[in-house]
Amino acid sequence: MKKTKKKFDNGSESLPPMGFNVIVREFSKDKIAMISLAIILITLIGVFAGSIIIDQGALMKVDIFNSYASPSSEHWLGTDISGRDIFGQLIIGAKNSLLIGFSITIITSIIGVTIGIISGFYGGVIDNILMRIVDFVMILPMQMIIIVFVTIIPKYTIFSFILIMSAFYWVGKARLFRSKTLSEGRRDYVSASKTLGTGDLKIMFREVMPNLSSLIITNLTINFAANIGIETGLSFLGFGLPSDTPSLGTLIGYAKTSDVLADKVWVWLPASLLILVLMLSINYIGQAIGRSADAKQRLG
Amino acid sequence: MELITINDLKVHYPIRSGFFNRVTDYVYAVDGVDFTIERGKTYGLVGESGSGKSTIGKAIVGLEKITSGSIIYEGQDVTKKRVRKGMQYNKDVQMIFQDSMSSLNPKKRVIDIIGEPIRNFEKLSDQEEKKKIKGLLDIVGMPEDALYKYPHEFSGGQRQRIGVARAVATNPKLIVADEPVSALDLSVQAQVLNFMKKIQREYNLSYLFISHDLGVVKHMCDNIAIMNKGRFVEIGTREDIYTNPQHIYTKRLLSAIPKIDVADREEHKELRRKVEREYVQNEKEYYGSNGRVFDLKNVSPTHQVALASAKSGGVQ
Amino acid sequence: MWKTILRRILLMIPQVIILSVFIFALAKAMPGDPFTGLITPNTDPNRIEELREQSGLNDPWPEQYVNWVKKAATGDFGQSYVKKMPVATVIADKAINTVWLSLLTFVLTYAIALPLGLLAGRYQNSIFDRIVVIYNYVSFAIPPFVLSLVMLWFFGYKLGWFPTSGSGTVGLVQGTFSYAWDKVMHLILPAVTQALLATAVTIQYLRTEVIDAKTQDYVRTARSKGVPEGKVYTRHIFRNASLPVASTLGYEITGLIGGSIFIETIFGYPGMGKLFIDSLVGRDYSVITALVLILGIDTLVGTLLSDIILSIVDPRIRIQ
Amino acid sequence: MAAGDQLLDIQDLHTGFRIKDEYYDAVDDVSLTLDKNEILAIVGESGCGKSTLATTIMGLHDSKNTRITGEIIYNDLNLIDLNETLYNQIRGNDIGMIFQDPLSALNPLMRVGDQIAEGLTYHTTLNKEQRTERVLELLDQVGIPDPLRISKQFPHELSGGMRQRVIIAIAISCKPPIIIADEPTTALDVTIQAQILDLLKDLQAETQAGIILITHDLGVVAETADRVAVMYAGQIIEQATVQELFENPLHPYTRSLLNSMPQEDAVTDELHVIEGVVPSLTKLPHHGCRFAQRIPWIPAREHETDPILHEVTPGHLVRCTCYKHFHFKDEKGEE
Repeated sequence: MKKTKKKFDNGSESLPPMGFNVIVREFSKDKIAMISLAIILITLIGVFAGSIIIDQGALMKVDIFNSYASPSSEHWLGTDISGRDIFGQLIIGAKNSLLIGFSITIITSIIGVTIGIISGFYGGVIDNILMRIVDFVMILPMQMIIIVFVTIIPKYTIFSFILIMSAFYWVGKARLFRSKTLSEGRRDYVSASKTLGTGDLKIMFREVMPNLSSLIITNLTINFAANIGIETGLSFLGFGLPSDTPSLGTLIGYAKTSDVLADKVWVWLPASLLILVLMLSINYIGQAIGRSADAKQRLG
Repeated sequence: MELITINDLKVHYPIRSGFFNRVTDYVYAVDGVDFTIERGKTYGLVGESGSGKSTIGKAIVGLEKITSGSIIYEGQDVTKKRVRKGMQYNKDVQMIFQDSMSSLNPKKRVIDIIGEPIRNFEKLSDQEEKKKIKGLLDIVGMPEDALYKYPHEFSGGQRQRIGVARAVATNPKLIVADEPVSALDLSVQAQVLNFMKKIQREYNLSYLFISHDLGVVKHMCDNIAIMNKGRFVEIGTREDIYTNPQHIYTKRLLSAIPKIDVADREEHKELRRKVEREYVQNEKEYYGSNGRVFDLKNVSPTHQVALASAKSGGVQ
Repeated sequence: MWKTILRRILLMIPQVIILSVFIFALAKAMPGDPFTGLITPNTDPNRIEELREQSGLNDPWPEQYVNWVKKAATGDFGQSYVKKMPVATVIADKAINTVWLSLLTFVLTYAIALPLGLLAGRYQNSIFDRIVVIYNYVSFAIPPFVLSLVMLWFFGYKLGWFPTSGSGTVGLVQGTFSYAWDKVMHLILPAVTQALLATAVTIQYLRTEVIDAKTQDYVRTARSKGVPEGKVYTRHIFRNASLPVASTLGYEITGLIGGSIFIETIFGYPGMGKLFIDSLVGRDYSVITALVLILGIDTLVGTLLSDIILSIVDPRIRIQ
Repeated sequence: MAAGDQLLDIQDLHTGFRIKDEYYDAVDDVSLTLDKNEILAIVGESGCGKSTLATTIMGLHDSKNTRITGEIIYNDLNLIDLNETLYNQIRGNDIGMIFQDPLSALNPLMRVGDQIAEGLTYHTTLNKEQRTERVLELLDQVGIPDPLRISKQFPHELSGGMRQRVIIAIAISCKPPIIIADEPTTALDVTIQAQILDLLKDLQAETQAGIILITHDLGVVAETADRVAVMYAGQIIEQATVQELFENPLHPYTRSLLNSMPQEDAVTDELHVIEGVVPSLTKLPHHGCRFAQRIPWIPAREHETDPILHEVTPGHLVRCTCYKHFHFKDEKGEE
């Protein structure tokens, strides 16, 4: 609308802040977002309920005589090379992937957002130092280095995997939120708060951060999907979760042998589909939230 | 009664260039400015964009790091952040911003926006605080139901009034108003100016009124300083400046303001062109060798102008 | 211009140093050394120790680092533990394959992304745009290894249109048409897959940039001059909208080389990515170290390239 | 002012924007004429529809979301019926436009000279050398020193005043008989503003063009315009020659605008103010006087139900009869 582009508008049409109800309204207007949300909720409930019932020890027990059994009433989705039930691994694997993706997202977000805001707010020397560190991590071939770390770390566990991933993936966020803080900090309300006697910490996290909240949430969701992708990807290559821990990536990894890929579709296809559906849904939710944050793109 | 004294204030920004990105030069945003603000009066700071007028305002409220000079308030130099914190300087010196939309946090309700300085500088109970905020809204002519609204729900003029209410919340002695009405429509501008005058009468405030609009400045200010290239070219009372301008830059500014006087517009145009010709011809005489504005010389006890004629020197 | 580039290169030096220290430390943290591979049950431990002493492995770290850098600078990355030949030779052999793959991917990516992104932005909300948005969204969300597997399974195994592994069929004579065709056939599937994945970001960028540029004042100025609609797009909107994409070209080119681990592994394409995984499995640490270093420098060159491209296409940056 | 040389005749023009499947008229029932060698000022506060009027005349609205009715007659053509191709022959060639923000109105990636030459490629038969020559001539005409060097620079290398001169050079490149200047000096300092306005007048003296000057600054109007139309909430509420309007303003809105200006000579303590703001597009009343809600102390019976423009004296038009009964709130001693 050309009218709203006017510089000094009456303001009644200017963008309202994005609140929770704006997100709710955006979702109610967007069927696919609702479906995605439903899929995610159902998967979450199914996976976590399932993982309570399933005994991981029993599940991962090798049963050589049942190697690559086709789907049957006993093994709904058949078995893998060691005769372990695919369906059970799918449930536990999904749980692991979701939890790991979630943990990495939270850790990297806390570090990235904090460092980004501090760097952008103070500028000067602090910004220079922090950004040089970020620059350095950015030029590392991360994927390779993570893989190398995974192989050389003794007593490698889920926990160390999360830490390795988090150590590298906060930098992008720090950079993103630094630039957003820089542009946000140019707005006069930040100057106003300074002259009103508000402390720096309070300005950063109570004044500026709420104005970045929509971006933080959007970034969080899309990152969540990306991190699941990275975890399963590394597990797929064999450099992700420890081999005794079920993972969607490991299941799909069986397809690296052409025999499984071509003829034993039940081993890798369900996990692939599950990942695909999860990623699509989470991403779609993220984009819907992103749209509700941007008044120009809102559906209504 | 003296409130604030500014001595030889300088704000220089480094320009980096060259192969090693070293500081090769400076932008002399503010380059040696002295003046005094007295209690209950309004001072106009006029100049074109880039003249350094906003930088002075920001330096006074503590938003700008100064290069040298001092700002003396109650006997202390408030150019240091620590000093300002220690004496609760910003309780007494407040600011009104140009862009009302950007100066109010879009995520906060009016009650929290106006409450911010009160919470920082005074210890009031929730009830007292709310009462005080309601009182402030009333002073700027806003209804009580504004308390729980967000900035975007108001018009530009209303938002600027909220900004005014916030600035006076801690009963300050000086308010720096940086182009407070230049983003507003004419009729709304008049509303805000009226409120600013009313508040001044009630609180015995001083204003430092920064603007490029000589009409508004004339309406608001007792004393006026004209800025050019980071320095004052002329300073005096309203009458001094408007009836007896001495510096070519002041003359140019005054002659360039469009006048609501249709009958004589050809004469205005002629006058303007005359001033412009004089400026083009004699520019060198009004400025020092490197284009720097001269030091101020007294014309009368209230009126000073930066001309070389009185005595030579002044160029560093 | 040249000064800017030269300064940018000089700025890279400390980055290269930090990078090399980091990788050297990483290499030292890896188990094994060049002689681990020689050890058989009947080697004399003292003999191994002697060899280690001779090749400076017992020197203090700083000294070792300097030696390592000196050698690396001349292309000497030591011996492969597993293949018993110079690491440089091992890598060079695979690098050429990766370069071919990257080149084809690069061409395909922009051949797909440029028209889709620009036209979707121009005809926003048309059916074409909606299809592009859906395509874009799916290609953004799909994990690379899932798409690769599905592509390989479907086009390689189910339809059998393309070879399912390797970079060429053994036995064909170099220089003949069938040799070249065979090479291309091996390239197509991995390249298309990689390109499909790479288009996602570019299309999204271009589309939003075009939509954004459409509302800019200078576009209105162009219209008010009476510039025909088609020219408004080609001369004004598309040029401005392509700017951010142009600035990522550098990353893209070098990023492709490093980003092909999944593709090469799944399609069994013998490039650097696959070499990296194979070396990890075979614990061939000298190769790994060299690869990480090469790719680190490759990324650095990418950022340099991006900066240079941006300073060429954007006059506002050129000045500074 | 040469009478009778009418360039543009606008009748009953409406420009409606679609907001959620309904059209709201940002320009509502506007009728205007523009003569040769005349400066017609259109004045009003933000949101009154003056810029929309300009962009409507230029045909810059996308037909999917706007509804335009009425007539814009130029050379016996009704512009609103033209298709894109025909309109492109008018734009730039017959009507030139000058914009408010000179930085964003120029393409940051194109050399200034190329941007000026662009219009020439579509409207003239000049070859490349001739175009370059014409560009230098234009730059010289708008008072830019060293045209050759400037023509090869990019917009960000120029000062604000220089950029605005470039915009003017673009607008006059094909010698259009009509120029629309939309807030041409709002983004500039006063001294530069004076230069630009003088430049416009000088150019007009050469070309005899008719200029529509859109502004919110009454001072600019008083200094430059021949005739004035005051807009409020999409409508013209008063129209007169510039002398008549400033000496004898009739409509309450015009009077209130003039009164809220800080006066040059008298330093009054209080400025006259009419409370409230221009109602937003979606909240406009369909009938009745649009200014009525801002002057509630004037009884409803004094307003017309469907206000029309009355010709009070020849050439002086005012909408709604309420002007006859208007007084400022505090003038009557109330409150």
